[in-house]
Amino acid sequence: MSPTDTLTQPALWPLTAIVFLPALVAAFLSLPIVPKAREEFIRWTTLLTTAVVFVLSLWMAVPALFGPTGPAQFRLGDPSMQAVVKLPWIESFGIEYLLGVDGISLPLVVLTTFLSMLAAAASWPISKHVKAYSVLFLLLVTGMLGVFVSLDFFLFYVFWEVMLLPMYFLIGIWGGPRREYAAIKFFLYTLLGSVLMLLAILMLYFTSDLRLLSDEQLVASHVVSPSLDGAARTTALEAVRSAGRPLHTFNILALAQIGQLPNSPFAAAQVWGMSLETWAFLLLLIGFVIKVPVVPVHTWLPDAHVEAPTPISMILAGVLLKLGGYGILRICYPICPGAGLSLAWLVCGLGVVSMVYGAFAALAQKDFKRMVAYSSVSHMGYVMLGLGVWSAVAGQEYRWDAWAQGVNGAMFQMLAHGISSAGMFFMVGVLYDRVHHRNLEEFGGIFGKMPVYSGLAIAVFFAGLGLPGLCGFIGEVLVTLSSWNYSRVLAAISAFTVILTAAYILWAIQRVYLGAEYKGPHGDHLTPITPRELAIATPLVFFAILFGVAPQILFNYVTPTVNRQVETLADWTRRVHDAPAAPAVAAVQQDMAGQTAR
Amino acid sequence: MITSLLASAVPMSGLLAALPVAAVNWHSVLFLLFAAVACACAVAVVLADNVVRMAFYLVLSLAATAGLFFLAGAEFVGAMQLMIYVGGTLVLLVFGVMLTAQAPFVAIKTSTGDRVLAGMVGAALLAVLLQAAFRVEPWRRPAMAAVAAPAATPIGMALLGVRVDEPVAGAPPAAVRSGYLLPFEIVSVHLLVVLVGAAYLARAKRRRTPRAIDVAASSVGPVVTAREAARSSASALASGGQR
Amino acid sequence: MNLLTAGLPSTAIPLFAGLLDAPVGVAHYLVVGAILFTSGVVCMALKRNALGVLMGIELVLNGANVNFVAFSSPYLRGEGSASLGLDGQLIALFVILLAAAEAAVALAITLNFYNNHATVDIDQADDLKG
Amino acid sequence: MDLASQLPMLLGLAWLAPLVSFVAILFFGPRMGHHGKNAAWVATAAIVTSLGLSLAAFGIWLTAHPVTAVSHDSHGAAVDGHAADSHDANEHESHGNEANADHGDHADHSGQHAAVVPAAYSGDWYTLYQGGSLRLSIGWYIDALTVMMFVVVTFIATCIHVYASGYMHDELHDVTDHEVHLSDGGHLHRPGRFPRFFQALSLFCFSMLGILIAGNLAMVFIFWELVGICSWFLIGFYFERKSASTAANKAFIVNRVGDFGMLIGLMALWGALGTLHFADSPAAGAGGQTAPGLFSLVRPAESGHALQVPDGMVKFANASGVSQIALDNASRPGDGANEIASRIRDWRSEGYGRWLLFIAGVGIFCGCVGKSAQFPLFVWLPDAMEGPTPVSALVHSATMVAAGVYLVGRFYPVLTPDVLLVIAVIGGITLFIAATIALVANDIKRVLAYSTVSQLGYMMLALGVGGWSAGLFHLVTHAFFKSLLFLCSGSVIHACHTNDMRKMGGLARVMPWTAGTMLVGCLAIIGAGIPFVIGLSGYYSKDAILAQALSYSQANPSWSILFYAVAGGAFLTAFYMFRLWFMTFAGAPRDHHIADHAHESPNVMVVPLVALSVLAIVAGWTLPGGFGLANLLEQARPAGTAATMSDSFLFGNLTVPAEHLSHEGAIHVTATLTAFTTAAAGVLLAAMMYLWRIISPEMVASVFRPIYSFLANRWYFDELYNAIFVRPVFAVASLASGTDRGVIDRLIDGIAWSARQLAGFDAWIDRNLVDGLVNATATATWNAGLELKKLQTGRLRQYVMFIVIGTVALFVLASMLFRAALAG
Repeated sequence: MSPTDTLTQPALWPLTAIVFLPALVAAFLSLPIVPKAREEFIRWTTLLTTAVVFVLSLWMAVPALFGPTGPAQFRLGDPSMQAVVKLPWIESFGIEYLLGVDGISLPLVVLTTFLSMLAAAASWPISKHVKAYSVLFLLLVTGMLGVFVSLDFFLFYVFWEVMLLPMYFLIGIWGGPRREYAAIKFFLYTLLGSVLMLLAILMLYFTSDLRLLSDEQLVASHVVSPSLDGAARTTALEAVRSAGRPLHTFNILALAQIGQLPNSPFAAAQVWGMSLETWAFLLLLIGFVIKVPVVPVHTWLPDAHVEAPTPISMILAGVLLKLGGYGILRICYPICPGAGLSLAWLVCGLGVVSMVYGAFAALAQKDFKRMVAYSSVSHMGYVMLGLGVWSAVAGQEYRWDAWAQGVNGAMFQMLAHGISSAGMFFMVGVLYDRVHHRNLEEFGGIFGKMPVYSGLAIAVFFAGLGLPGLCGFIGEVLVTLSSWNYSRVLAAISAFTVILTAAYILWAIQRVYLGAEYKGPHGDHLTPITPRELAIATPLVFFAILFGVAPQILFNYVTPTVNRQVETLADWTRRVHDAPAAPAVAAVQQDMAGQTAR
Repeated sequence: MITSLLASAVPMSGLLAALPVAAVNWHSVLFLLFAAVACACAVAVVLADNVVRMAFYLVLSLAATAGLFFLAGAEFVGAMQLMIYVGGTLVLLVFGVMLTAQAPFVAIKTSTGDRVLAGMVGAALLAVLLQAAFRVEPWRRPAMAAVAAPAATPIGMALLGVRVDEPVAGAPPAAVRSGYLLPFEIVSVHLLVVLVGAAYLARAKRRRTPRAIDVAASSVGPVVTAREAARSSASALASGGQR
Repeated sequence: MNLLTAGLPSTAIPLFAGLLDAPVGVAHYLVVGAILFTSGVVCMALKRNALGVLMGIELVLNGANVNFVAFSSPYLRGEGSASLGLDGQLIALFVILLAAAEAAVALAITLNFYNNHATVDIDQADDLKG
Repeated sequence: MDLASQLPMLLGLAWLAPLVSFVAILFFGPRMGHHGKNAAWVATAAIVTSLGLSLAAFGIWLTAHPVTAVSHDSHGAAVDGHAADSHDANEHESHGNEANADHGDHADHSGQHAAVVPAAYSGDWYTLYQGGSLRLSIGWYIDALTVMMFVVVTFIATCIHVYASGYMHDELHDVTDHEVHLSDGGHLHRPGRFPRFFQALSLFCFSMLGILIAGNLAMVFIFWELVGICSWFLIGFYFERKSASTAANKAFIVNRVGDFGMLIGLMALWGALGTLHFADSPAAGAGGQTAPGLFSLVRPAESGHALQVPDGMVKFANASGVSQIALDNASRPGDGANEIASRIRDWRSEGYGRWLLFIAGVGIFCGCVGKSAQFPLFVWLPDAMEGPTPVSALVHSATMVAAGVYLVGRFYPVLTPDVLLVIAVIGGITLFIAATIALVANDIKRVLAYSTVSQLGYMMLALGVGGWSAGLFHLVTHAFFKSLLFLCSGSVIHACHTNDMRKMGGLARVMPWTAGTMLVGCLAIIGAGIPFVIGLSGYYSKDAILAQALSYSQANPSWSILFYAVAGGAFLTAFYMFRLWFMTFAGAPRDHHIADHAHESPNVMVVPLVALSVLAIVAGWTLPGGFGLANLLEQARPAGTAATMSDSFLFGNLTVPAEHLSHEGAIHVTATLTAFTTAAAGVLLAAMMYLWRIISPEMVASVFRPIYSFLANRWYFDELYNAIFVRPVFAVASLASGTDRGVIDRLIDGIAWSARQLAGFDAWIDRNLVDGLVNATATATWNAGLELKKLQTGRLRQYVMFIVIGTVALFVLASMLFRAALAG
């Protein structure tokens, strides 16, 4: 048995369980044997399920907590894809049940499970159709986790859609007064995105050809499972080699390998005067940035947030927005490096624009939740900027570390924003549950009435403000610093944004928490924070501080993978993009092969 | 019957033969006579307004037709014509006439427009029929001699299922073409059904409101006898129908 | 012949002349039948009295009968020419029977109608009006 | 003796002690005695601990690096002295100061001051981010300056903690805030927040000490922000007051504006050099080779610590040339790197990267402008007086505002003459504007606030004109007497319950201690002293600044305005300080009600006053044998900054004269006399106007009405900024959100609407055309039926007619069509 063999198969269960356990429980809850009336039971089941999933993901991510390391658990410092599950699904199209986690996806998975647990706890006040709510909620969790762990493009798309629908209903049924409008808006936006994405997926699929890859690449991208050894592997490779017609694939890793070939078919194929690579990149980018979201396709976000119930807002801001960034990082850049390099200005530009625009818009909001939503737009702008800064170019002697810093910063920003924005939305929700309005002008003096809550809330908002010692700071400063090497102007603008951020957050804090007295209705309902709320808010604040003080905890996971991807792409820039075209190609190709092999 | 008539005509022919007149074909003459009567009476039926007269003309027409049958050599049919029609149907009709012969109904006028229209239509129809009638193949002198003596026997046998009129050569008499036994039975049953039906239809029903005819009767003074007859007959028929 | 046709130019109306001086044939009967039939029909169409209509029917049937008999008679047809023979007479016989039956039924109907409507004017009997 | 490991440990502990007390008070504050009374003792104990540790470190330092008189001939010896010490430091710290060693011998063979390398110890505690060769870490950089500032800050903080535990006693019980008017007309009643105050105070001390010990700019930036947020907490302590929370926001946001510039400076350094460490540090990769820090990058040992544009910046600035070479040998990266390395010298001589260095310097200075309330961004400091007085004393005299000056001093080696000029000019403008405003302010704390701004302008100017030690010297002395002044004013306010000097007067009688100590403070700040003999601490630092300014203006005649600014500033300072003192303590009480209720403050407040006043007097003295702040500072002088530096880039030909030149006789004498005369004149004028009433201030005000109102309104800076920054920002903000609602959403909704219209049209087609056709057929059939129904007259005779006609027609038809058949 080769070590990889013991690696692959046992991994089948942890990942599968993490992804599908919520769906199973949802199916159970949806059975008629579960009476609608027993709402407490349903709530507890949901909470327990999410908790179990969270523990499972922790078990994978932090083996140290659970005694001896199992084969399916995550090995820190290993940049490659781990705990890979590979089963044939629809063989006629080469679609596989291919799951795996690496330094990029694992933290996001843990974040998702963590936030969904808190959101489940935050769902207690929801008393309308509790059963249906819980079922949809769990389905949503499955969808999100599936997107993060699926390595097969088709599977990815399926989970993407699975995630979309429950969200639509959760907003549309349990939302505020204008919920239908918001839900439809959300749905149309994201549907448009996923349609374009599907288009790109098919383009790539039908252009891809596994036969272009070297043996090492085939194994590295799990087309031929590394668990196979000796004869089995050679036969599997032979099957690929001897194929008479092009072997299309949905395997994301393989697509990335193909896209980075010197003779990449994606770059070669021309569609309406642009390379297919460019088209695919653009379509995918649109699909993902709608989720991120960036200006000008962001307007679904404020409405969705304002209308959605608190826990859904937490999930929406904490996890769903990250899917966009994750997609760009995991799919757009590796698969379409050429387009990524030539369109980096677009990604960065979008990031900076939404950074500034979101901050300005947040400054003008009267609605507390809307303000927080726009702050999300602004913060996710940092993510876009960090992902985009392709500064490993000739002028920088192909130094990739500044770019890697940007991408690392973007990843950190995603995770940090997951915590801080979820926290902010929860804090808004706590107030809303009491006074049933969100008008910033009508608050004030909350600190005097709810000191503990206000302390936690201010801490969370400072995390959003990007205060050092809190999680918001690291990501922002890394991204900002790295952006200088890509573009002076963008860097300056992004640095300018810190002023606006401070302005709108401090102003909101002043209007809501400070001041002499509460000016709005239902002042007598401003009771101190309940233990349940405290139990939700405390972990958020704790992690906000922890990641702010010791960001290495996250970087230990993120950096190896990100650095390797960035390094690979930097090498690609030098060897393929800037290479003196004809003579070097062959050498380059075998260089690439060798390098991916190592 | 016609044969006896012909026989009685022989001395007359001898008597007439003395006259300086070309020999008359009596067959034609009789035919013309009967035909004329039949047609004339038929037209009269049409033209007449009084129902009683119509009935009378009809009788004549039917009788003349029977005569034509005799001339055509269908004595049995002719006889049946006389018996059933003139004897049966006409009685029936007359009954009907009497039962319904009230003053307002005896002569119901038809509008002139109807008359004209009917006339035109009838003319058209007649034209069609006539030009069809003249399409039959040209005339031939019938060989009187070849005609066997007329007898009712064949028809009776035929109705019993035996055809004696068309013997098949070389075949025993039993093996001749099947006759009209079955139709005969059917017809008889049919007649029965018809009678029952007629009785059923014509039976008197109990009425809540006084019959309109009594009201009419009070207004209509005369013709008491007719009314009595009508009433009695109606009740008789009804009772018969019920019984 | 002279007597009968004295006043007539021999070629005045060939058909009529033919009818007179030719021996009686099927056509003669057919003409009679046609006249009966037509007058029957006209009678039906003209009479408002139910009984009148009934009589018209009888006439029509007679017209038909005349034809049957004519076609079946051996006298009127030259040898070799097809003849219904006995069948014709039998059919005529049936027709007569049916006519009788029909008359009975029709009369019953008439009486019924008369009882209900106190009239025999068939123009009043438009219950079947669409 | 192992300095390299002991100093970080001691100072690190001194740094963390306040954090501990912060956490403790955060969680257990309310449970610390009655209303958390003991929180004060926890915080004080913590800060006393760090004072002790700092003093211990100070002692260790002194034993390792004895302070000797800095005379220009004996200087070399001192150099060798601590060069040797840092040698044995290096044995323990792999990265230590490589520079020291070769600077040591550098110093030997060319006995220049340029070659002097300060003894400094640096290292990292732990790493925040490490990617490739880039590393952001929390570390230390300890030299004489650090140690000294630690002592100063912890000492002042201690005094203020003690003082505050008395001053804040109101917070021990429920408070009625008379400045807050509720909607029901009443005043706000709230529980006291005694522990919260000390909690914030501790956090503040932690952040401030973090800036002091920071080993790299990233860490400086981190604690920079933390200091900002602490001041937000402290200024907004009475957050029920709108004015207080607004002032807090203003302070933080204005500081953020400065940080925006600082971020750009950081980016310029980080992007081009890939490091933010001051000193050399172990490189990312293992193998123990060191990655050069900022100082040795900008002033490499090879070039005798002369300022030069570092290679990274040259390459960065000439990206096109680099990419050309890189592209040419894309397949052979090694050759490309070599060729680029060989070309750098030429590129540098062509002037590539000077802009970057300038931007870096100015950017970092922008941060200091915000923090130290320099000219464009000084508006927040006066408003910050909304906070409790001890906060004003600590935050806005000794520490937070000092951080900017400290950073400039720390970052000094990287600053080019042009940047220094910018700093000097900004300082000059600041000190003048602030002083003029202080002339007419009537709020006692605001006068002090503006004097602080003005003094900070002094320091900046001093640093800008090359007076590195002069500026930092003044920073230290000013820390003492300004905190003294603030505490005195606090004591006065505590007694009078008002800030308005016009209601005071004649308080000297009722509160002698306060009056006396405050007089000391005033004398110190104006630099009083007997020329060439002895003086209060301010005397020495002011003299040094004037002297350096004078020598700078001699070196660059076109910028001699700076000297006049300093001289005029000295006059104004003297005037408004004594105006304050006279109005407050001298003469007859203006408001007897206040004067009668006034009383001397409790001892817990007086004792710190006395302690501080003593230091305010002696802080500047140099003991026989050379021990004194000035010489101590000299130990920390960055390598190469002792030499005269000249350059011509943006502002023409600039020469930054070496500081020791200002100690030359002629300059020194002129400066001293100028200082004395201007100060004396100022005091005299103040006395004439406010003590002897020879000149009526009202008369003066009315004569110079426009000027007076202009100054009284603080040059309309708030209005100006409101008009050109705040309003536009909000306009853009509402525009942005308006765009969302009005344009983008409108567009989306429009698309949806048109889609629905299309669908509706489609449905209409279905309903009316398709269905319509079917229905029409049905209707037609129906109507036809109705028409045909009329045919069913039920008239028997008509039926007969029809039959007949039909028959006839049939016959005719048949006879026409099938004539042939019939004929046959």
